[in-house]
Formats: sequence, C-alpha cells, structure tokens
Amino acid sequence: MSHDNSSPKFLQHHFHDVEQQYETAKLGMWAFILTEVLTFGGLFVAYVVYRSWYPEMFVGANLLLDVNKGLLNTIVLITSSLTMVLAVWAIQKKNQKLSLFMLIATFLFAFMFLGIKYLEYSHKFEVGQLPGEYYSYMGPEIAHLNNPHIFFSIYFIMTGLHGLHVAIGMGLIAWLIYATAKGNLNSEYYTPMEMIGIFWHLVDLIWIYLFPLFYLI
Amino acid sequence: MAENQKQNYLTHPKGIMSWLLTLDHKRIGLMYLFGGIAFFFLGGVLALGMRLELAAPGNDFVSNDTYNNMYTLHGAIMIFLFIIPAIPGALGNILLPLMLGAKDVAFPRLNLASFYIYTVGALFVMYTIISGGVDTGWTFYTPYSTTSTSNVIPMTMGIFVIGFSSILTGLNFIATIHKMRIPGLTWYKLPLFVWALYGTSLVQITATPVIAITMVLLILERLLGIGIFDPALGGDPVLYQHFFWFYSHPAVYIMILPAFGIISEIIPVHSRKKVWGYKFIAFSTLSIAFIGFLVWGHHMFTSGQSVFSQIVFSFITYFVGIPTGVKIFSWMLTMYKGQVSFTPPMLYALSFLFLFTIGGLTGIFLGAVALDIHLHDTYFVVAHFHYVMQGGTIIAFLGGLHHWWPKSMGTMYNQTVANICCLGVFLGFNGTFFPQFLLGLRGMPRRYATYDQQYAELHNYSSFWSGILGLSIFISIMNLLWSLRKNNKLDPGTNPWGGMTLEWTHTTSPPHPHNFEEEPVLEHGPYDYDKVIVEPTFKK
Amino acid sequence: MDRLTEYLFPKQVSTFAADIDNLFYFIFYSSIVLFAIVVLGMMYLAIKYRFKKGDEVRLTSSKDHSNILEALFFIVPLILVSITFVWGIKSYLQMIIVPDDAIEIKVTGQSWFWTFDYPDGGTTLNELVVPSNTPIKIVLSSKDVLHSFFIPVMRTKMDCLPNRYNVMWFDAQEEGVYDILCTEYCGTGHSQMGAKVIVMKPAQYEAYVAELGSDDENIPLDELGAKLYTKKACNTCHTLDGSALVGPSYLQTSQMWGQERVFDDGSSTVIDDNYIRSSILEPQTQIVAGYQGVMPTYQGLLNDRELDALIAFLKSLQEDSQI
Amino acid sequence: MSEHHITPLKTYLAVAGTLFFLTAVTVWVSYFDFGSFNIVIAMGVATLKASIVALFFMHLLWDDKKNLTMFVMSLMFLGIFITVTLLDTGFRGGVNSEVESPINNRAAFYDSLPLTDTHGHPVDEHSADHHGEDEDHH
Repeated sequence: MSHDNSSPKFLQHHFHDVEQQYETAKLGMWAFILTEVLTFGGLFVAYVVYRSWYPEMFVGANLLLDVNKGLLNTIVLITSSLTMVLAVWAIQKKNQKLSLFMLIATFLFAFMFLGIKYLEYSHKFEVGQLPGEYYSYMGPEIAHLNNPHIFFSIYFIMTGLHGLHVAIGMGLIAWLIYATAKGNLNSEYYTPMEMIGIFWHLVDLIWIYLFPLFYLI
Repeated sequence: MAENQKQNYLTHPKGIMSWLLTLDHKRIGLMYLFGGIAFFFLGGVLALGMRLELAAPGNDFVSNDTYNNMYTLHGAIMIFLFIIPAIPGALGNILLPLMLGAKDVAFPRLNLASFYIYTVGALFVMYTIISGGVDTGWTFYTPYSTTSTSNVIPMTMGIFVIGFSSILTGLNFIATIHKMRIPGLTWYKLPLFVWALYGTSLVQITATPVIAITMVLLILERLLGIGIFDPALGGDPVLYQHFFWFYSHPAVYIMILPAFGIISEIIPVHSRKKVWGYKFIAFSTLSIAFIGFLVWGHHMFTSGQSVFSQIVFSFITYFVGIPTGVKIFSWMLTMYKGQVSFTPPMLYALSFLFLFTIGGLTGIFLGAVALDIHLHDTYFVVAHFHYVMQGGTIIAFLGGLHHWWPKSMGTMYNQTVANICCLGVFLGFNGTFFPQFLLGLRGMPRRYATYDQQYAELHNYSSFWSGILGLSIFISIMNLLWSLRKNNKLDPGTNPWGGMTLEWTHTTSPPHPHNFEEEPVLEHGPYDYDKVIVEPTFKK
Repeated sequence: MDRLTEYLFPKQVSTFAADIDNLFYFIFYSSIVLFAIVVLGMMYLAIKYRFKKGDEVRLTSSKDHSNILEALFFIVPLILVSITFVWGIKSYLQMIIVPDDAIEIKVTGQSWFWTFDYPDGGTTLNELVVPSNTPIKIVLSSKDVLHSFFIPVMRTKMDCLPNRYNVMWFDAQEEGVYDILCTEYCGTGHSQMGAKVIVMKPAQYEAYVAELGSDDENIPLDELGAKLYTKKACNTCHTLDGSALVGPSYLQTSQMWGQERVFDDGSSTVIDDNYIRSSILEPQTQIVAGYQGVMPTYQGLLNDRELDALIAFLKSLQEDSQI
Repeated sequence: MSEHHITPLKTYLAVAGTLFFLTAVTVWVSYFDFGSFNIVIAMGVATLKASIVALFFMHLLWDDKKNLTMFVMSLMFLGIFITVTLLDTGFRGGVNSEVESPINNRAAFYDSLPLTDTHGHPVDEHSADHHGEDEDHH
C-alpha cells in the first residue's frame, strides 16, 4: 500500500497526488471560512436589529469611540495582510528568507493591533463604558439616550471575538515562522502558509466591516 | 495476499491505542456509533421515566422540578448527542469514503478531532447531569434561561462544543465528496446516501456557527447581562428565538436528510430495482436543505413576531412539503416491478414510509397559521416531531444499522428476531405517539409534569405503549450486539442483500484497513438492477 | 362531523372556533387521501412484486420515471397546500384584527399565576370574567419570564412577553367556565399555572365588575384570608395539608408559630406576624432553607386588610388541625 | 506546486494601495452628513474593500470557482438571516400598535446610575439636577 519512492513525504497516503491534496485542503479551508462568516454573522444580525431599534443611541454611542485608534488599527491590519500575502509570494518565489521576514512583520503588526486595542479597551474600562449591566458611563453626550449598554455589549463582543481571532492568528503565524525557519515549508510545499494566510485575510476582511460600523456611522 | 485478505479494520492494527488514536474513518465511525447508542439509551431511559410520571395525573413519581430536568435532558441528549451526530458521524463516516472508492475522508486528523470534541461536549453534558441538571427545555428560551438557577452554563457550553464537532464533520464530508471520488464516479453516479450527506453537511456548516454564537451570547447574557436577549435589560426574547431557530430549524434537516439517504439506499437494494426519480431525489435533497433556512419562524407563530413574518414563514413552509412529498412517492414507486424481499432493513424502510408520511402530513396542519395557534406548544407538536424524528430518523437509523451491519461488522444478526422487533417498534411507536395527536387537539400543553383528569386516559395509553417501544428498540440493539459473539463471522466476500454500490461490490466485509485492496474501477451505476445481476448471498 | 368534533376538540366557544376546526377537517381529509395513496400503494407494490420462494434473481425493469405521475405528485399537493395557506392566513387575520368595540382586559402572567385588570379598575387573579357575545381584547404581558395564554375552547393563544405587549381577542358565544392554560414553559409551577375563564351574560358581568373588591369589607378576617388563599393563587405553591410544594405548606408554618425558622443563608427568625408580612411583600430577602427563592412579591397586589386577613387565616390553620 | 498561479508583486502593492486609499475615503466621507446615506456609503466602500481582499489577497479571482461559490454562499445565508429577521423586528405593530415597541424603553438599572462627566466620574447632585432639567427641554 505504500507510495512509490517518487511521491514526496508530505503527501498523505489517502491522496493520489499533491494537486489533489492541495485542492482539498483549500476547499476545506473555504468551508471553514464560511462557518467563520456565519459565526460573525449572528453578531452582525444583532447589530442590525438593535441599530434599527435604537438609531439615535447608536449614532450617539459611536461618537464615544476613538476614530483615530480605529483608523490606525485599520491601517495596521491592512499592512499585515499585505505582509502576509508577500510571505506566501516570497516562498512561491523560493525566497525563504524574505518569506520569514514577512511572517515576522505580520506577527508584529498583529501584536501592534492588539496593543492598540488594549489601549482602547482600558480607556473604556476606566470611564465605565462597559458591556451590559456593568455599564456606568452617563456622560452628557449619552445620558439622554436609551440603553447605550447594548451598543457597548455588541461592540465588545464583536471586537472581542475579532481580537480573539487575531490572537489565534498570531499563534498560527508563530508556528509558520518556526516551520519556515526549519525549512519544513518551502517552495515545494507551503499549503499551511497559504491556508493561514486566507484565515488572516478573513480577520482583515471582518475588521473592514467593523471599523465603519462602530467608528464611523 | 491471502494473509492480507484476512485483515480487516476491526482486527488490524490491534491494541487500545490503535483505536483511540486511529485516523481510520471506519473506526472513528464505530466510536461515534457506540457513543451515540449509549446516549440513545440514556435519552430513552429519561423518556420512559417521563412516560411513567405521565401515566396518571398528579405528581406520582417525580416532582415538577425533576420532571423539568428530565424532559430538558431527554431533548438535549437525543438531539445533540444522538440524532445529529449519529447518522453523519457513525454511518456517514463508515460509509462515505467506501461509497466514493476513497481510502479515507479528506481530513482524517480533523475527523478524529471532531470525535474528541464531541466527547468533550458530552462530558459537559454529563457534568450538567451530575451537578444537578438543567431545567430550561432544550430550547433555552430567554429570559427563563438567563434567570434559572439550574446549570444552564455547562449545558450551553456542551452544545457550543458539540457544534464544532458537527461543523468539522460537515466540512470534512464536503471536501471528501468534492475531491475524493474515484475517476468516473460523477455526481449522477453517486449513491443517494452521498447526496443526502452532502446536503446535510452544507446545512451543518452554514447553520451550526449560528447556534455556537447564540450559545455564547446566552452565556454572556447570564454572566454580564449584555441586554441583547434579556427584556429586563432592554433585550428582546423574540430575537433570541430567531437566533435559536435559525439554527434549530435547519438542524431538523441535519437530522432527517441522512435518513432520506438511508431510505434511498435500502429500498432499491431490497427491491432489487432501479431507484425511481434519481435526479429528483438528489436535487430535492439540496432544495430541502436550502428552503429549510427560510422557514424557522414557523416555530414562533404565537411569539408575537410581526404579522408580516407570520405570513411569509407560513408561505415558505409549504415549499418544504412539496419536494418531500414527491420523495415519498418516488420511494414507493421504486418497488414497481422489482423483487421485494421483506428483510429487516426493508421492513424498517416501509415503517419509515408509513410513519414519516404521518409526520410530514401533520406538519401541514402546523404550517397553517390559524390552526397552529391552537396547536402550538401542545402535544400535537410533540407527536408531530416525534413522528418525524423518531418515526423518520431513528427508524431509518435502525434500518441503516441493520442494512450495513454485516458490512461494517462482518456478522449477521438473527433476522427473525430483528423482524419481530421492527414490528414491535412500529406498533409501540404508533401506540405511544398517536394518542398524543388527540391530546394536543384537546389542548393538552407540552412540558407539563401533571395534567387535568380529562387527559388521563390517552396519557395512560401512551405510557403503556412506550414500554413496548422501549423494549423493542432495546432488544433489536441487543440482537445486533449478540451477533458479535465468537465464531459467528461471515465469509469476507459476503454481499447479503446484493448491493451494487462500491462498499458492497469492491471490498470485504468487514472492509480492509485501507478500504480497498486496490483502487476500485467503476463498472456500473449504484442502482443498475436492470443491467447487472448481483446475487445476494443471503436468501430467504 | 359534530360527534367527531366533540371527540377531537374542546367545545367551540369563540366566534372563529368553527372556522378553525373546519380548516382542520379540510387538511385532515386531504391528508387521509394522500396517506391512503402512499400506504395502500406501498402495500400493493410490496406484496405484488415480492420476491417469492423459488424465484430467480433476475434483471428488473428499468422504468424509473413517469412524467405524468411526477407532474401529478407535484401539482395535486401544490393545490392542496395553496388552499391551506390561503385559508390559514384568512382565518389568522380574523384572529388578530380586533373589533373596534372590544372590551380591553389586561392580562399579566407571573410565575405562576395570572392577573386580570378590567377596564374599570377591578383586578382578579386566576379568574377571568368576561361577558358573552362581546368581543374581548386581551392585552398580554409578563412580569418575569415568558408565559403563553391559551384558552382551548376559544382556539387562541399568545405568548406573554416581559416588557412588551402582545394582543389577542375572542368573542365567547356560550356561557360557562372554561380552562386557561400556560403553554410556554416557565419553570417549576408551569403545569399548575392554570386559570379559569368564566363567561357570563353581559348584565351579570356588569354587576360582577361593579362589585369587584367591594364585598371583602364585611367578612371576618380569617374567612377573607381563606378566600384570598385561592383567589390570589397562594394555593399554586403552598398547601394546607402540610406537604411541601414549591413553597412550604401553610399548615407547617402555622404549627411552627412562635418558633425559629432557618433560612438558606444560615440565619433564622421567629415566625410571627411581621415575618409573614415581610415574607409576602419581600419574599426574596429571606428564603426558607430547602426551598428555592422563586416567589414573586405581592407588593401592590394586597392591601393592609388583605395582608392581615392572610395572616389570620394562616394562624387559624393550626387551631383547626388540633381539633 | 510550481504550476500554481503566482501573482506579480505589483498587483499586491496596487491592491494594498487601493485599500489604504479607500480607508482614507471612508473616513473622510464620515465627516459629512448625508443622512441615511451615511450607512449606504460606508457599507458600499467596505464591501468594495472586502471584495478586493477576497479576490486578490485570498486569491479567489484565480482559484477554483468552488471556493468562490462557498464564500458567496456564506454571504447569501448571512443575507437571509438578516433580511428575514428584519421582516419581524422591523414590522411589529403592523396590526396592533401596542406590540410595536417595548413597555419601558430604558432598562431599569439606569435609574440608579448617577450622571457622570466625560471621564466617567459621577457629577455632584446639584449639577445633576441642573442637567436633568436641561434634558427636559430637549
């Protein structure tokens, strides 16, 4: 039942060839992306429904968010997406060193994103703009509006879940850095890098929606 | 080669670790099967306990609180730990790669992971039971679930975790069906069970993430009071119901579509006849899967959702009924000019047609808004969904188990006992649940631990027959297990029913550890009983 | 059909009950026809084409479709469900569009009893009194969790949501006493959360509503207490025979009069008038050990005299049991 | 694996440039008030950005179209979820107006929350009263 000697060692026994293995992995990844979109989807529904019920409150509450930090984070995340895609590009071009450099850059940008998020969160915690029953901020901009705690609940859950994805992405990228440095990933076999890349772009893609929804409108 | 032929996946490799760490889809499927059956047993005992309590009015055996715990756990265990994982996880896992001629599913490690995730979820549920149970109903409607003092969080965590197992199985199957077929096995040559699993998997990956996030929101509502579902904090309980049913209605199709698939296999094989309307059955599976996403609001006809939604949901609901109806006629007509053998799987399939037709038709009553308002949350609904879930899915599951038992275990059970049990299940089932339609029409609400004297006679009747139902299912499973005794092995080349799909024609029973000695070459379609004679090795 | 209706359904009391039952029969008879086709067809085919002893395994027919049959399977059910859908919606609209001249009664669900507020100020518990041949608009809400207000004889039901109103209506055609049931699961006492709807002649109803609350002035305290015990739904959770239900039995409390009662936080207090009063008005502050704190507050539902009456009634139980 | 499509570096840089540009546009536009078109514009730009990410960075443009179908399907089901839920939440009270909105528009716990300044510190009683009066005029 063993493969003949010509087949590469990363080819699993139940696949015919490398092509089939690659295509299968990619389809599986996209099925996973679909589930991710729908997981966030539930929260988007909550956002849309409550926005339609409390339009003034949403407009009032999103003025309390820091647009500059949000914008900075958007730029950081788009840049990290670019470095991620360049890491894949570099390894395709057989330039492992550049790929490694790009992965490390991606990791650092992700870290920066979480750092900025931390600053934002800690400010919110200080002034009492907390989710749910813990909400206590009654500043003059918002005191006359109904139920701003719902806005902050949705804000914290959506950005929190997104932040969790960033953290998971960082773990995966750290593994990629290790595997690339060891040479396990190379121009012959870089499927994991491409898959994690897709995941990373999804994280970016979701932020592309979160940014205007919470900070701009 | 002769040595090689004696090897099968059950005996090779050996050792407990070779099972616990196996990547073989057949072994993972078997572990799912035994896990599922264990929970089926637990859920069944709870059901019998409930019927015992309801045999007469008043709190005779258990208190209200205990009863509430029992019905909640019965529902949650049966749905999340048995029905949803049982057919795709057990039969699907064992059969899908065999039917495609593949050596394994696309992602074997992920497959094992999803089994262990299921186990972790099951542990959460067991913890819930041990630490005092949960009393919210399997629907966890807010605000009861946000205020209840019972163990809502471990239970919802369990469901959240099991959801991932379901998602991973689904995406694994989709990748497998798309990419792992042998050359020449085109979509229209696939066995209908594969089509059914494909539809199921699509629903699993699209709907399950929503229950995951709903459970997270529910947990956060309890911990932080986020105010999305709790009306005391400005939330909306009806919105919770939308979230819940956006998953849980399609989940009904996760439960029933694989059953359709099993029936579409059993009937042509045991009638030795080309299946009627192959393309229709295949595409109706997909259309049911899709329309199933648009009808969740029919669970909410008395919730106070807008009148506009009531009308839209009622309208779309009927569009699920029509493809389902044509399927039933197709199965019936498959027998036309065939050679029908009354084997245990076939008897289960015929019971399925009888019971599922009742289940489906009573759905029409519930889809009519005005009538549903009277019937909503009464025993009519209880009877309806048991006719669909048990009369449909579980009967099909038992049929499939009997059909593929010789294939997956290499032994044959006592067919006479199996036939008698099938009759017992059929009678016991009708005796248990038909009276509940009448109870519901008379206004008996569901989830009642005690009830008014006027409902006593029918309840008593229902309880009596539930004992026969439980006993019959128990014996039928024991009959299967009894066949595993020593020296009862079938010849590896056996094809008891004369099946034409790859798992019957191209591999041994039980199959080789790598499924096929060498990659099979497709010689005929899955149901070409008009072109090729495949002799059944068991004749009656 | 009338006898069948009598067997299958509760009485038809509301104006739209007959229409809904007829919709049921329409689906019922169509279903029986479809069901008969499936089951008889299945039995016929299975028996006719059965594999007989001594038969040879042979190639079977390749017939696997028939355009006419398939079209029929598609069109006939389509027609039936179209009629059902239109009928269902037509009747439904009739059930939710409230006539303008309806009397409006507020119904509040609370674990586990119903409160009914009448337009002229009276309140009843677990007893809804309505005039016959008059449209009644029911405005529903809940104080705690979801409940659902179901009157089988009226063929109507609606969920009670906390912090939101729902509306239903009916017009009772026949005087009598009928069941009200809670059909949305609401916890321990869900199956006991029943009430009665009493349909009276309009004149009687007028008199009843006018009298509401006024007749309690002149009867002795303990008798009034006995009346309130059922009227205010205390009996849902507290028995008089010493057995524990959701809450401790009144008899037990009565027999412990003057003794210490232990609470779930370990503290204790002597059972006296003040304790009983505060346990009715602020039930969540002291929870008797071994029970769950599920009792709602009766603040605003009982006046001072009524509280005294309940206390007097509770005290009297001990004396009765000693006789 | 070498036969896989390798996108030229220029494309990636151009895509990133476009994304930065569109981010600037959406922030700039948010300083103007177009009424209800605010949402439409913001979501339109976001969707444009998202499509670019999906097509170029995630390679959907060059991939097997099954993957694109998978992605589009996820959006379609999300669309169904949102639209059909809105059929309820947006149309309550169509027949009986009592049903339309909650009984109390403000959760009870706000009654015990003191007014605060913009740093979240409670403001003193006097100015709180003053503020309360202020609100009445709104």
